[in-house]
Amino acid sequence: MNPVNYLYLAALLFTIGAAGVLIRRNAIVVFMCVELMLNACNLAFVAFSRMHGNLDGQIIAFFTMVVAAAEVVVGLAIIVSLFRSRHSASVDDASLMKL
Amino acid sequence: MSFPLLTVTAALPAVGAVLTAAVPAGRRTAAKWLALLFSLATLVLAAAVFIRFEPGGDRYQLTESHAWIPDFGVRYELGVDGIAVALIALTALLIPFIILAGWHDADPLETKSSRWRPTQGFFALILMVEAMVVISFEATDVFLFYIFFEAMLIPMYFLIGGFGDRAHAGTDGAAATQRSYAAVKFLLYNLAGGLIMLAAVVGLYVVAGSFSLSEIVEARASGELEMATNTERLLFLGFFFAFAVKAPLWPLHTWLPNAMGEATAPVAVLITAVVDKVGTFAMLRFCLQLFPEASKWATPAIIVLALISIIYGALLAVGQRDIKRLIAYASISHFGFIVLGIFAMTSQGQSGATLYMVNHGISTAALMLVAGFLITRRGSRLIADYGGVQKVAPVLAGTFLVGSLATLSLPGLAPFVSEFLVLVGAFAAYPVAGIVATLGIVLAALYTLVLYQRTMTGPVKAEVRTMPDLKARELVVVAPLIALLLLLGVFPKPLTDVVNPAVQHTMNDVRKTDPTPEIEAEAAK
Amino acid sequence: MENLIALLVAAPLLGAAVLLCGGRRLDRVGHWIGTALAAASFVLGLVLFGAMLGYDVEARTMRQHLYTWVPVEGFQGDIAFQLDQLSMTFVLLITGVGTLIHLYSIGYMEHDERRRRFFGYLNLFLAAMLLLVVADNYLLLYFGWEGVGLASYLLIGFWQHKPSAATAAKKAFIVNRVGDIGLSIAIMLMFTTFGTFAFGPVLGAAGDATEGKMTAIGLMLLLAACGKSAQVPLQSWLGDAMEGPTPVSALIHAATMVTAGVYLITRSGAIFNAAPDAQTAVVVVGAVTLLFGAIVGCAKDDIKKALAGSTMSQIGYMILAAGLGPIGYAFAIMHLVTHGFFKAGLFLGAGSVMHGMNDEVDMRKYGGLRKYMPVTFVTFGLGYLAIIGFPGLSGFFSKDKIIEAAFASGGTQGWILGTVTLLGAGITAYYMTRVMILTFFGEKRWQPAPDPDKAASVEPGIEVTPGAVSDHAADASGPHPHESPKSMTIPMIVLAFGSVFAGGFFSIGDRFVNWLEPVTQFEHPHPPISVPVITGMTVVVLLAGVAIAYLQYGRGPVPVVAPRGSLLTRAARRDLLQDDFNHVVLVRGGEHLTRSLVYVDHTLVDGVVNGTAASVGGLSGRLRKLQNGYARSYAVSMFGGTAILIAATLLMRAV
Amino acid sequence: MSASAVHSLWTTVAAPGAEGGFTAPHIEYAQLSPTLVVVGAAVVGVLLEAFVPRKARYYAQLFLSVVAITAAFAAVVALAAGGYGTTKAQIAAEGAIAVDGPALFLQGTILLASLVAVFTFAERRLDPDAHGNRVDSFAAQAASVPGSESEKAAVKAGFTTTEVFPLMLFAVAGMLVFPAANDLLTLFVALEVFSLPLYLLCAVARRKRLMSQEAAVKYFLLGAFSSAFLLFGIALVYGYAGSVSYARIASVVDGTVKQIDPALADTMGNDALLLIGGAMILMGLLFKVGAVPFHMWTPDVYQGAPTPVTGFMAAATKVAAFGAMLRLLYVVLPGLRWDWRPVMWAIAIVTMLGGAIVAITQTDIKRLLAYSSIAHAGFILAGVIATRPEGISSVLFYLLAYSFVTIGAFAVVTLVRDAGGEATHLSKWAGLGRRSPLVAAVFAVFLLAFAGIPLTSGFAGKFAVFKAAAEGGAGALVVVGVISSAIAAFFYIRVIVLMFFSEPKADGPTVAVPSPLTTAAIGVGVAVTLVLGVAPQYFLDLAGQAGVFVR
Repeated sequence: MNPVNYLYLAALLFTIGAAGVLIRRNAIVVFMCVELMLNACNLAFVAFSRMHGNLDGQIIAFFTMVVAAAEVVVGLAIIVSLFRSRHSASVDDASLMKL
Repeated sequence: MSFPLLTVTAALPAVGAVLTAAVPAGRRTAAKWLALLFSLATLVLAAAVFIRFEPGGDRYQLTESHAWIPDFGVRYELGVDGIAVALIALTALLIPFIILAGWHDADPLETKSSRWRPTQGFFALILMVEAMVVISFEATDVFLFYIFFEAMLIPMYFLIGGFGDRAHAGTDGAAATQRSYAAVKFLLYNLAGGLIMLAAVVGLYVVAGSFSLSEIVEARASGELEMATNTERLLFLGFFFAFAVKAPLWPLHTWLPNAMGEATAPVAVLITAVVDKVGTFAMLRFCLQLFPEASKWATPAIIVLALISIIYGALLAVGQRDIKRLIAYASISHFGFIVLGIFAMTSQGQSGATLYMVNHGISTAALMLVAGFLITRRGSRLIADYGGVQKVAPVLAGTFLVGSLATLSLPGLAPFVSEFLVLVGAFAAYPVAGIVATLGIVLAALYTLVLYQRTMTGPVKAEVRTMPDLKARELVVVAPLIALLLLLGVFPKPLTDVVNPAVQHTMNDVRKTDPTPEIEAEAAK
Repeated sequence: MENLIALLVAAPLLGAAVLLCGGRRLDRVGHWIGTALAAASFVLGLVLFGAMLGYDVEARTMRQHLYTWVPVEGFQGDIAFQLDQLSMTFVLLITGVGTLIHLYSIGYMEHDERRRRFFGYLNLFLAAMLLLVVADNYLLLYFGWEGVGLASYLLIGFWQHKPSAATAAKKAFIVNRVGDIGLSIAIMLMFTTFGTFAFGPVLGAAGDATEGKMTAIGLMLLLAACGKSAQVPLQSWLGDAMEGPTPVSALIHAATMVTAGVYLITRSGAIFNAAPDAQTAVVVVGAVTLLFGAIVGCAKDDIKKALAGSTMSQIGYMILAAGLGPIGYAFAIMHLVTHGFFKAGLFLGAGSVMHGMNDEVDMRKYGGLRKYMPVTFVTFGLGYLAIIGFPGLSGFFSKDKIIEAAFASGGTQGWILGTVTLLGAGITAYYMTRVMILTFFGEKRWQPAPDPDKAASVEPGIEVTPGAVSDHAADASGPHPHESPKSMTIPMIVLAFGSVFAGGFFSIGDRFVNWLEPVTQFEHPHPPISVPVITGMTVVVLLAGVAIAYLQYGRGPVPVVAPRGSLLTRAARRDLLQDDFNHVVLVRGGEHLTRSLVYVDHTLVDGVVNGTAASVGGLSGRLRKLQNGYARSYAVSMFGGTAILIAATLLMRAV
Repeated sequence: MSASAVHSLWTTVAAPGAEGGFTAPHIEYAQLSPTLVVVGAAVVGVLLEAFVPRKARYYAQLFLSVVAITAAFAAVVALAAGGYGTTKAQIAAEGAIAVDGPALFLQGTILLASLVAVFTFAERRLDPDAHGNRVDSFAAQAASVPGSESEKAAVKAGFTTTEVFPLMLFAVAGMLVFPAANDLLTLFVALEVFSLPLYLLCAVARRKRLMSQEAAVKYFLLGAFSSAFLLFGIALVYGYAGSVSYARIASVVDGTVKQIDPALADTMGNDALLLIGGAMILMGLLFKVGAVPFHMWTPDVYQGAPTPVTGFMAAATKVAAFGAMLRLLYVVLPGLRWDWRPVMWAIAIVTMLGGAIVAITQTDIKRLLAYSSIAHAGFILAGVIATRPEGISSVLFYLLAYSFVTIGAFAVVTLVRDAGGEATHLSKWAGLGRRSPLVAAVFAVFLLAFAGIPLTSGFAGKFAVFKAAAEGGAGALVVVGVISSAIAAFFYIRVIVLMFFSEPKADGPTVAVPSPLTTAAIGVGVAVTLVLGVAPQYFLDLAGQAGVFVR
């Protein structure tokens, strides 16, 4: 089957993720959406790697996963500490600094 | 490599500035004397420059040239022509008087924390300005000039904003805000001008590939360097804008009254008599030499601006209530004359303009400094607060009168020669302009004499009844200036000898010759 | 011998320098130094005069070149002197009268603590005036020209504590500056036309230039002359100038400085000969001023102002004469000299009267003074007879010649000018008689008690406050007229001699005319009607004037407070409203202009810049709002930014 | 001229041998030593955290970091001296890392900046002692809730967050790799490696923890968001070129690629992939440099983060990110410059103007500096756009000059304190010049350098980029540049006016007397500012020689 469709799917997922980031208030969810975007990228990589018949894309996908995992660690650490001191994980509540 | 006289002349005050600033807080008087000493030493060097310079010789003399920033095509190139020599002499001459006149202007009112040393700062800044002004007169490399043209704004800015009249000293909040407003206005106007010029400087490098004045001028003369008409015009405008702000030319003048009004009299003199001269000087040296064609193209417009400055400045001077602002507007009018002379592009006009720069420096210094003494005594800048001073302080009044007469350029005092030359030069090239400018001399009489009448004559005001006459220190400041005014008034030859050749060079650069009289009257002598 | 010329100028200049810089230690001897140096330069003048008589007529011009004042490419202004018959005449007049008046001032200023400075100024004036007349080029002449202006400014304003004096001084200087525009433009024109502005070349080549150029130069010179010589329309300052001490009025504003205009025109004769239109203008100005001054003179009650009016009108005569060209120059100068004598004499007389009357200047408060100050009366009387042109006295000869010349100028112009000059002679007789009667005849109208409202009845605008500085500060009691000290009377007597005999002496065998002829040329006037007839008419007219005056003031008592008077009278009291015109149009208008300009400068010129600054600030404030602190809106901007980025990139490729 | 020809203007063919096929992986440890040293040190730092007793940790970590960074810098110098910056420039680590002039220059800059930053990190004299323990500007225990018992306990126990040192070392390591990355994967990894520690560092301020954490969250979320875009862009470019190696992609873009298999031919035809992908990668980098409209995190994060961290970020991140951007635009996408130049033009203009204009109305010194850093990003972009060697060297020079001014300025900010910690509100700075003229004067010098007044490094840098831009035919950009400099000058001057011409407030802040560490940081800043201002030639030469990318 034509790998191009996977690309469309990847684009779709990426857009969904981006939309989530823009729409959702909860930091955790926003972060999940970012993860979704990253996975969309992975899909794209794999698809392209298939198209070009070389393995670079798939390797990159692995790297991405590792990076994503690291991001999770850091992200959760930050978000949790924020939550503990504010008792809210809403990104909109965190707006002390403006203008 | 001979002795780098020019470098030393410029460096000495800078060194003095550093040392003065380093004087510990307690030793104010020491700082003052140190500063005075260095300014005098600089005067000696300037005199040496004046003497070493041979009017008949090369265009640029005492030249020095070292690589500095090859990547930018920048060289450390110094050299003086007659015009620069005259102006360096003026600068070096005025600074000691400025320091002497400002002897007590920066004494801290109350003892601030031990680290706060306004006095040292004041005199250090003055010397720093002197250093930068001198080197920008010496620079024959556009970039080098630009650097100091810009850098000198900073010390000036602190001088204006940091030190006010004793009367309106820092404790008075309103005056302080007034002052910092003036300082900021000064800095922003000039910085804006400078940045526009920066764009032009960059452009010049892109076009010419060099910053060396002489190289570019030669390349243009020999035709190696072609400039598209529009490029040249744009670059010219970029340069001219900065100089017009500095000069200042209408309608870019409004920073000057604020600055001179709020600054102490010596600093006001520093602004108008020394720093602003860099602007007109640069028109003569850079605008005309680098962009002769564009200069000629822009001449009509600039002449008009100059005329407006002359009349407008004079009229506003008449309308002022504040002594220092009045003098400031008078200066605007005079700068109009200078620019008129420069762009009349006749040898009388340009020689006149150069003399004018020097004479205006001296006459304004005389007038402004005496006004400063007056203001310190009474603690007010308002003309209305004075009256009948000549009865209680005849010497002060007398010197003030001489200063005023110099300002209205009475024959026998230096400014007359230059002003008349400018008028003749302008008239020869643009008769109408010449005639319009002549109206300026009536207005000059009006504002100076009105000022004198309101402050010095009439019944003695109660507040001035106890006003002391000039003290020794003040006499030492004023007397030499007046003597100089008289001397240059009847015998300007030493100056003209130096200036004329340089002017001829400039005339060649712009490929202009004086209009010839229609009848060659046979010399009957 | 030539090298003495510089000394001529240097002597009084030295005096000025010494006296002004010398300080209080010179107070005791200052006036003597001043007088001595003035006298010295008079002696020098005489020596030079003698030398000049020694030379043969054509080669009498002496030259001295000191150094080049303004050496600039193509523009050479020299400090060089030229002493020819014309200059010589002036030198003698200036130094002679000048010395006398120095002498007079010693007494007059006796009680003024600033007398030293006064003499310093007087010397300064002499120096400048001499420089003016011995200069050999127009630039140097301009130097002297402004120099006398300065001296006059300082002397008019000598009693600076009086606002009126300070104002008058300022006014004089500024009005003169207006005239100076003329002179400087004239010099520029000469420079552009001839490439030089030295007398020799310029006047030599005047004929070759286009008439237009010459007319322009001529008119500009005329403007200058108007300023210095108080001719319409620049006459307004002379009346106020009477604020100065009387010797000053005598020397500067009667005998010498005000005649500089006549000198200028005569000196530039060659230019005017080449420019008929300019000459016409000169004549017109002269004629108008002649009448203007005379009319003003009739109305003033202030003795000095009356004399000032007459000065104006007499100078009008000279200017008119000078405007007639070669037939007139010599007469102009001749009248100038005689006028120098008698007008100086008259002023000194007036001064002497004021001296005795507590500085009272209102003639209506005089009367019957002849008994009290005989010498003054006699000298003043002789001066009076001279000025009205009483046959046999100086004025008669000089004025009569001018009237002839006026008639002789030919055609309608001739008739008009002739009539005007005649009329002028009549009016002169009238107002001088009035002065004479009001002052010396009739019953005394002054009370020995100090009257409170001294200033009340005096001219509007000029309040005269005696006391403070006057030599009579001491005695507050009313006036008790007395004769003045010798130092004052002697000069008066000398001048009286001059006013009696000078004219006759000059006219015998046209001495004066022949003397000047090499410089000014001369052609005999041929009036349409025979000379005796004219003389007769003159005499008749002046008698008529005297008679009218007598009928008006001589018989009945004179009211101390001036009657309202006819419209003309009132106008004349206010200098024919010329001042009011200036005030309304120039002063008020100027004030409005400057005030509005100040406003413009603050709001418009400054406003534009501040406006831009403010608008940037506003923009900043608005853009700031975008930074609302919400991470998601930041994300939106990033997302949007990326979208635009991509779109733009694709677009770039598309186009 | 042909794309490849232009391309060869600023790239040289790598020294032979580096371009390996499927030979055994061969790592040039020597050339990679700077990065390896720092990474190693970071790992050791983690171990130290684990095993060294608490009291000793601070000193151990400080020592380790300083030694590591110095050693790395020495390595960089050695490599440069060995000619790896110029003649022996090559691509190492199987095409992953480029060792060439720009890389070494930027690494050197980053290391120096980091060294100075370490000093500011280690400063513990500014805050008053808590329970007899010297404290730095980092939380006693980042994990504990501000104001909670646990935190009080931690403070009492004299805990300190010495983790910041290893974190910083990791960040430095990432930054070292970032500008040297020679394939997109390395680029991405490096980006994350230096971003993640920074996110954490933002969160650990001792004072104003809420703001600090907020800053961290914003930075983290937006950072992750942008890196997602970057990654997707990488994916697309990979799809276009069938490879992530810069050299390969470049050749594909130029159309000078050798063997073309059908798939590649297919994707090569589809420029949309390349353009969209390139744009997205660019966006990721623009986010890091804080260019409008991707700048909005900057003010908040700069304000919230602990000031030493802000200084470090502002300086080092910009250097690394611009380095990567240069390499991307000059090595990978030169073939596309007709596409990206106009866009970058627009971005440069809005960045310069936007930063300057918004800064005018700021009231917090740290936000003010943040906006000024945005404006400066704009100026640097102007240099980037000049697609010519002068462009590269001018940007390198500007980055060098800018980073030291920035760290110095933020170091000064840490000194001005009142009861609530640093007094960053501008009104508090009124009359500082009267209280402590020296500090005020130093800060004035930095501000003037920011404003680009002659005789300061700021001017030299500004002139360099403007000159490059003008020569690159971007005269209009120069004009906009000077205009925005004029606007910018206004607010720098405002601060100077405040410090020198307005009367000190009664309850004004005090200026803490710093330890030699911060003093050194500031001193170095001033020195570099003046030296680069008065005699920049040597460094311009350096940047000039370094201005050639390896391909």
